[in-house]
Amino acid sequence: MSNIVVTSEQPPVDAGQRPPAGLAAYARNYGARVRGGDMGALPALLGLVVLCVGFGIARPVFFSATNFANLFTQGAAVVAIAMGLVFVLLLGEIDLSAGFASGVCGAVLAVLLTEHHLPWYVAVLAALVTGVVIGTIIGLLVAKVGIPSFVVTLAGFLAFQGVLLLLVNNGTNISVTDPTIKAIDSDGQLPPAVSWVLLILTVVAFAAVRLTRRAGRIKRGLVAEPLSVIILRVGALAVIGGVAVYVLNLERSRNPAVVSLRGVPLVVLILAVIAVLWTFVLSRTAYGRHIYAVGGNREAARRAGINVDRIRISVFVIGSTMAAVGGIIAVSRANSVDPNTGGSNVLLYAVGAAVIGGTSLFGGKGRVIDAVLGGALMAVIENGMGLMGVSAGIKYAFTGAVLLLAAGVDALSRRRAAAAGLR
Amino acid sequence: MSNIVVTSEQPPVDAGQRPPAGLAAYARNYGARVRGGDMGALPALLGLVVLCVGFGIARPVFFSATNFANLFTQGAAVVAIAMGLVFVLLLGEIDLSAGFASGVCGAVLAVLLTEHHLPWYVAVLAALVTGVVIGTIIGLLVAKVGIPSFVVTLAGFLAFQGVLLLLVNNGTNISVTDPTIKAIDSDGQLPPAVSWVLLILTVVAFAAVRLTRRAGRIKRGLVAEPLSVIILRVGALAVIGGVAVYVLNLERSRNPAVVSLRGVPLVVLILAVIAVLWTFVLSRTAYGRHIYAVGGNREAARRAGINVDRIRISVFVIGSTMAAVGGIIAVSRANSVDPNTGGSNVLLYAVGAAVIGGTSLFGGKGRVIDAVLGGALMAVIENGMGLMGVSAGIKYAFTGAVLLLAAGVDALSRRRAAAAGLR
Amino acid sequence: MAATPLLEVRGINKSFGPVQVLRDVDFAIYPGEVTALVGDNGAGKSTLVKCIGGIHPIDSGEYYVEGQPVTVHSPRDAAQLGVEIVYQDLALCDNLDIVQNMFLGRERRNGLVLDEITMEQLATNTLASLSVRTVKSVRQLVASLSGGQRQTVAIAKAVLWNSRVVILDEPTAALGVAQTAQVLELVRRLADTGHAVVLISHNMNDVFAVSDRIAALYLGRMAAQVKATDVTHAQVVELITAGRSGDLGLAPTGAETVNGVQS
Amino acid sequence: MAATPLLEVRGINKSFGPVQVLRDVDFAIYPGEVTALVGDNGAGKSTLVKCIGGIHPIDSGEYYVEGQPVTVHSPRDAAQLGVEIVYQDLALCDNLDIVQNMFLGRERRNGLVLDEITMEQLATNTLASLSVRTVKSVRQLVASLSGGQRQTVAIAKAVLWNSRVVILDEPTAALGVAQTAQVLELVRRLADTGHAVVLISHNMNDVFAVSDRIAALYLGRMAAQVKATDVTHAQVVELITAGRSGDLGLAPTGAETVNGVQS
Amino acid sequence: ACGNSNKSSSGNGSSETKTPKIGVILPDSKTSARWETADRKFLQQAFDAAGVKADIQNAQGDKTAFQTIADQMITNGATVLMIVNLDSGTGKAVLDKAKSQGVATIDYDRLTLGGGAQYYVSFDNTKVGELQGQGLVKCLADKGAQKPVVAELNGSPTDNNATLFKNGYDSVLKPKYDSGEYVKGPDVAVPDWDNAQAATIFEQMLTQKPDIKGVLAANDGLGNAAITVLKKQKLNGQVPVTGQDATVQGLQNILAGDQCMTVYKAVKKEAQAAADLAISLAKGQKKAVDGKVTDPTTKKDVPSVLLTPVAITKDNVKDVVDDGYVSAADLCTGDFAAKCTAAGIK
Ligand SMILES: Nc1ncnc2c1ncn2[C@@H]1O[C@H](COP(=O)(O)OP(=O)(O)OP(=O)(O)O)[C@@H](O)[C@H]1O
Ligand SMILES: Nc1ncnc2c1ncn2[C@@H]1O[C@H](COP(=O)(O)OP(=O)(O)OP(=O)(O)O)[C@@H](O)[C@H]1O
Ligand SMILES: [Mg+2]
Ligand SMILES: [Mg+2]
Repeated sequence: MSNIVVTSEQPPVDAGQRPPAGLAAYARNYGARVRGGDMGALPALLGLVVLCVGFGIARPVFFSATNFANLFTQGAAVVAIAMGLVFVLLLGEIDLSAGFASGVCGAVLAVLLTEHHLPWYVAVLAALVTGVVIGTIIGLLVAKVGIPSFVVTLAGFLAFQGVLLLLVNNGTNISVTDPTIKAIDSDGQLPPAVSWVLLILTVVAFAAVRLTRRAGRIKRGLVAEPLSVIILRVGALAVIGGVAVYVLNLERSRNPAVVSLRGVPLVVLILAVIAVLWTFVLSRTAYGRHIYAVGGNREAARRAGINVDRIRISVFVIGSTMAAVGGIIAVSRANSVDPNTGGSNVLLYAVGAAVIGGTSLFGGKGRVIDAVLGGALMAVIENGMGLMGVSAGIKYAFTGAVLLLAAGVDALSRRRAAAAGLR
Repeated sequence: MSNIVVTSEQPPVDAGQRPPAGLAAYARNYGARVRGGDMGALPALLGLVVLCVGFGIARPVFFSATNFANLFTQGAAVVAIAMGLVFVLLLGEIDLSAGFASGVCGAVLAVLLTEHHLPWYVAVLAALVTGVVIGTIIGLLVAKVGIPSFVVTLAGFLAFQGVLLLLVNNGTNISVTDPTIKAIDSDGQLPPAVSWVLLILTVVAFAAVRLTRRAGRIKRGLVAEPLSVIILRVGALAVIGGVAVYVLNLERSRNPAVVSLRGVPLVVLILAVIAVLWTFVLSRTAYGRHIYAVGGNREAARRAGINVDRIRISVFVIGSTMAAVGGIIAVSRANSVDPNTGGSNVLLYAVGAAVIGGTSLFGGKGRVIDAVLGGALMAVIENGMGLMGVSAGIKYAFTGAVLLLAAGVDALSRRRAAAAGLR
Repeated sequence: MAATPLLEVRGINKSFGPVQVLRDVDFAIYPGEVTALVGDNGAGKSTLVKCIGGIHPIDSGEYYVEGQPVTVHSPRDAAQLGVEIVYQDLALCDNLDIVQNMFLGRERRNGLVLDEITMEQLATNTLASLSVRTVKSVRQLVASLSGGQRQTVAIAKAVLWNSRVVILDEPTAALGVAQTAQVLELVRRLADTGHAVVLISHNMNDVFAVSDRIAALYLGRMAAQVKATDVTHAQVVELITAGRSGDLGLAPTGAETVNGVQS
Repeated sequence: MAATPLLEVRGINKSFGPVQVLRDVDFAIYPGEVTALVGDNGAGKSTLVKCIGGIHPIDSGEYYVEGQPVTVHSPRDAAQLGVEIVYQDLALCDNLDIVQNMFLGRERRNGLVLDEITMEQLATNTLASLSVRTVKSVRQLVASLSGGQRQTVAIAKAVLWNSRVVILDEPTAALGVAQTAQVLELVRRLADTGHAVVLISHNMNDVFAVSDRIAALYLGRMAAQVKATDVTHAQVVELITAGRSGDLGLAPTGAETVNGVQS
Repeated sequence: ACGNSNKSSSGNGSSETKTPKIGVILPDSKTSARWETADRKFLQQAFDAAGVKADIQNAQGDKTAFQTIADQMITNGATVLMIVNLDSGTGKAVLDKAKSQGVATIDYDRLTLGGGAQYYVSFDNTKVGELQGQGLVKCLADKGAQKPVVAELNGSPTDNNATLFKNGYDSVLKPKYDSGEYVKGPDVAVPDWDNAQAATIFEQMLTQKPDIKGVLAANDGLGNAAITVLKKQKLNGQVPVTGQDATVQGLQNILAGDQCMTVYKAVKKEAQAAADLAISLAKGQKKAVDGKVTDPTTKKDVPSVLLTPVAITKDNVKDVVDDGYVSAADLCTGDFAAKCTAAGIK
């Protein structure tokens, strides 16, 4: 391939600049990067910690095992929708219909389960397919017809609201009693032993991936992560995961004789698998690379021969499918669907989660973990405010202020980045 | 100034390419521009006409004088908010708080009027000042602290919802009985004679401005509009304005003995004045020019010595102040405030109005008239759907579909622009 | 040299709205040759190249590859015909790093997974061969590169693929002395190994140093396409600025109005 | 010529994150002179100019105008000191037309209202004086301009203001033969009327044709600032590529690592 | 636009006497299922039976839309306007406009304060709240709860009816709190009556105050949200939960023993009464009614038809089915068939 040009006798660009192999030097380099403003997820994490400490002081029960489990189950639907929105936002598009699309998919699930008595896996599949269809239609209208995504999805926002109303027969609640569906985000737990096994497998797999990559790079003479850094990363994963699993495996039931509430909520496993999957897609496959390219510079991507229309359609499909996942989770949690499922502030919270996590509304910048972190932030605010038990007006005003505070921590710590010329 | 460089003996760039002075040639040139995709407001107008004809066929009463007047009063609040949002969108920012900001300002108005018994002008002023303050705070947080406007205004969206609740005492609503306030968008009409005088003054002023500009350009040897085109423009304004005033001056009351309903609704005059003002600011002042520059390329604007922060803050001030205007109109129309004032779909409709009109969410492209046209489109959909009398679910779904249709007309007619390489 | 051109366009017309930018342009590129495309600012060189590359749809005209008529609707079509172009407005993704940009649209993979290691190594070698010494790391975002570094990345990206036709739109405009020499050498080497190369440049020295054939555009029309050995420096400059030189170039009529808005 | 420089920076340091791009750079510009700033791709020329223009905040260093220390935090500060710069990455607003871009930030007004007529006329004349013949209308959006046309607009914008200091970062990179000649002539004329002019260019012929003084950057350090008459073409090329030439330039130690990530 | 206008203005005058046409504006479909599923159906049936043209629309909780619909109905030539206001302010604006156009008006279900409608037909909303409070008291007594902590899940803070419900049940519960018989637990309003938010809110209530022994939920949806959370701790059935609206879900929860009571409002009767009045108004007659309600702002009496809500517990679920409000087929699905039989529902 590059036989033409590789005729030079100069050394490769990196030669002589191989970074140091020691942990100390690596840490120093990382420190310089952070001081220079390249902080990744640090500010969002910082905001999260500040909030947790604040709520923990105001309401000590915030730090209980029960509340820890609540956090996951309460935030799950928004996180799922936000993960899908990251893909849409990466292209600089928007999906205002995601909230009600999740409602429609949830209603499809509920109707098939209760009115048509289909098995749960058929209903779940149908809900997901509904999401795919919705996404395809939106994508086609945006990419092929050329209507701005804001307008298409605003129309979708209205239309799906209507469809949802029609599906639930103009306002009745449809109860869902299927035990599998209810397990998803209502009462399903992993047995404690299984959680430990899964955690260990995850940590081992993570370590293996990192070490193999390192070995490959060293073999080809490329810069590689120092071993100590890998150990540190793996260790951090093991410790954080271990603590979380340990706490979630504590008995949370008020009445252990009647019912035992122990173990990692099922929805955590589901979201973790999805998050890993999408992270893999975005960072390790050509498709993911192309999403970033189209979002960063659509014309450059087109000139590079990327099928831009296909990418644009696909992100809406992913967005709506993840909305369907969010809808399924919401139905599971509420054990029912009503015309408000996916309504109210679900959409704004989901977009907000992605954006607070660091995803840009202008495209080209964002990661799946952003949605998870931002979603966690939103969930903590909601959860903490719930514990405070204040009146609705004060709660709204306070939630806004807390959100601003969390975002302000982020913004202020990123200002140095701008000062250093990196944006 | 340019003494250094103007030493060349070459003719000016335009020499020898002066476009023809005749109307026919001008029309041909315009035709070529339209075929080439540079269509301005044409597609939005086309969508509007398609919708009106459709509703008019389905419900002939759509074309009655009463309904024509309804259209204006129904759409006024959204148009006012949308006009302010155009400024925010021109910078590529967003203001999610505009809806509830309008509610808060409306509540301030109502509280001062009913609980503190202040005269209407003080209350209106206070509402506007509230808008200015809100805009300044948002602007400072965005421009100086550096939090993305989506997050700041999402926080505002929540917080103002709370403030509004607190202002109206957690759920009661406040009735407004002040006759001046009620006149704004409820029962105020211009006397028919006054409307005619104002229309004539407007047409004369418009003609004078165009002719003076033409004379100035011809004197300096620059390309100028042909006289025939100016006559055509002035004529069009006179005819359209004349028909509108004539229709609005017809008796609309079903019971003329009890109450006479004739004349141009007051809110039309208010909005027209505001629209002309903002159009002037955007297109004829240095400040307006700088808004476009910052929206088009923030770095280029900064390098040109524009105080970018000040511009960014100012658009949020304009946005929130126009939200206050919208709030005052909404209060006038509803004769009251309640915790939902400015809620529901007000925000999405306002942003949708601006975007459908042709304003870009990415900044740098948009006009005040876009908000008016887009707002008219939204008002026609809402008004027409009201005449159809369908059930809730179907109405939502249908509204979405109609919105899509109107936007689709626009998108399809703009596709040629893309094909011709102009975007 | 070769009788049939590797790529040829005939009678290309292209307008942007009311402005006609290309007018009945014929242009042929031969394998094993460097064809220089010259012309004044705004003559239409970049537009012609973008039409060949499928960036702009053409209004009318024919497109042949190895004598066979083809249609090109998008950059993907052009790439499939083996045409690789470095555009003047480089079009790199600022949010991606150098390696990611260089392999964009043609990533190396191991199964599903991107083969980052191979790509990084290839990118490093290619850049080194273009005399780039100041790039700190091939994992740097292109947003942080200097003007010349960006241009080098774009050139490296294009030559990585060994395409049959390589078109370079003002590739050396931002390059330093050494880098310019490297690129010109590369251009010659590409032609000598049988590729068809087009070089757009305003620098007459560079043009005469490497090109076999010179095509001059004047106000959207092809003034002349001649062997480089048949013309002098001064003649080419005359073709560029006036559209003709002696018996070469456009007929003297109407040259002043071809490109304006017709009344 | 003049003893005190019109503008001078001393000991400028500038890092982007962990990468140090400028290292203790001293640079002086004199009225009535053209100072050429040369250096390899990525040497830091544009970064230095951006620091002078207030685009990038400097990490440390001093800034003097007419011998007086000043602080420059933003492009507005620089403009107020009479420094006008054409940046390499031109930074025009694509959504504005040529006239609007040329007068951006310094619009002519009649009271509150923009004086479009005067601006249009001035823009037309200025462009004409720069040999631009292919621009159809000064009311065209700059998005639709060719590479060279954009560059001309940027240059015209800068010279319209008659500032004391004019800095041009590779102004002729995309220009045709005639336009390049016009710009070089303009540069000379500016200096001859007492302005201080800085010209960044990779073209040694141009550099020697117009400049009085030559400053060479090498890997972020100022290798030498000398009279143009005191050095030869070859010496300057050596300064650019190796950082020293004979007794001119940097001390031989450590030149290879100054710009890298320090371990 | 000008061509039609004189026709419409002259045509309107005659249409008042010629073709009676009734416009009905319902408030929303999300806070309660009744508007679209029950009221619309029963009203339409009544109008159809009388052979009167009617236009029934829903404002979807948006008061701008509410006013627009009213404008459009008047434009369309309605002679009687029947509204369920979203708030008294817009309600009054609509009624004023209608009156000025010679359109007769009826307040349906909610009284428009200061509006001066010809008739008012409703259930007593404060009474609904009282029934809920009494129901909870009874269920707590049945469970033999000592000093129970009672949590309140109120309706939307923006819904005036929610305030009326709360006034009702607080009038029952407050004395118990004051006497120390009950302990006041968390008391939070659920925005938009949103069930999903209600679940989170209640979950956090339970986390904060694990010993909650009774839940006053303002309607069946909120009640179900609380029950879902209680189920996780297997506390369902042990902690009584109230409701309102006699929805299928609510009744099923009652049959399952998870919900202690709901409030049934015989919508069919209300709709029939309102329709009768509207039809007579449309025909230009003024019908006499027995009741009256005093408008607190104007101190004037509004002729009224007031219906009484009924508390539903496991014992009288049957009545709701017998009334035709909920069909046995909808209610007695799957596991509930047996429970239906036990409750005497066929
Ligand atoms: N998208 C567009 N819309 C309208 N006019 C355009 C567009 N693109 C190019 N033009 C016009 O077409 C003409 C040719 O442009 P082109 O970029 O092809 O010139 P060029 O020969 O490459 O010039 P340069 O040497 O300056 O790069 C110019 O006058 C330019 O203004
Ligand atoms: N924002 C940035 N972040 C990180 N590195 C940067 C940034 N801007 C420039 N650099 C680096 O600084 C160095 C100097 O860049 P600069 O643009 O000043 O070079 P230059 O001398 O102008 O080169 P050229 O002749 O190619 O224009 C380059 O190595 C570049 O990669
Ligand atoms: Mg070009
Ligand atoms: Mg540079």
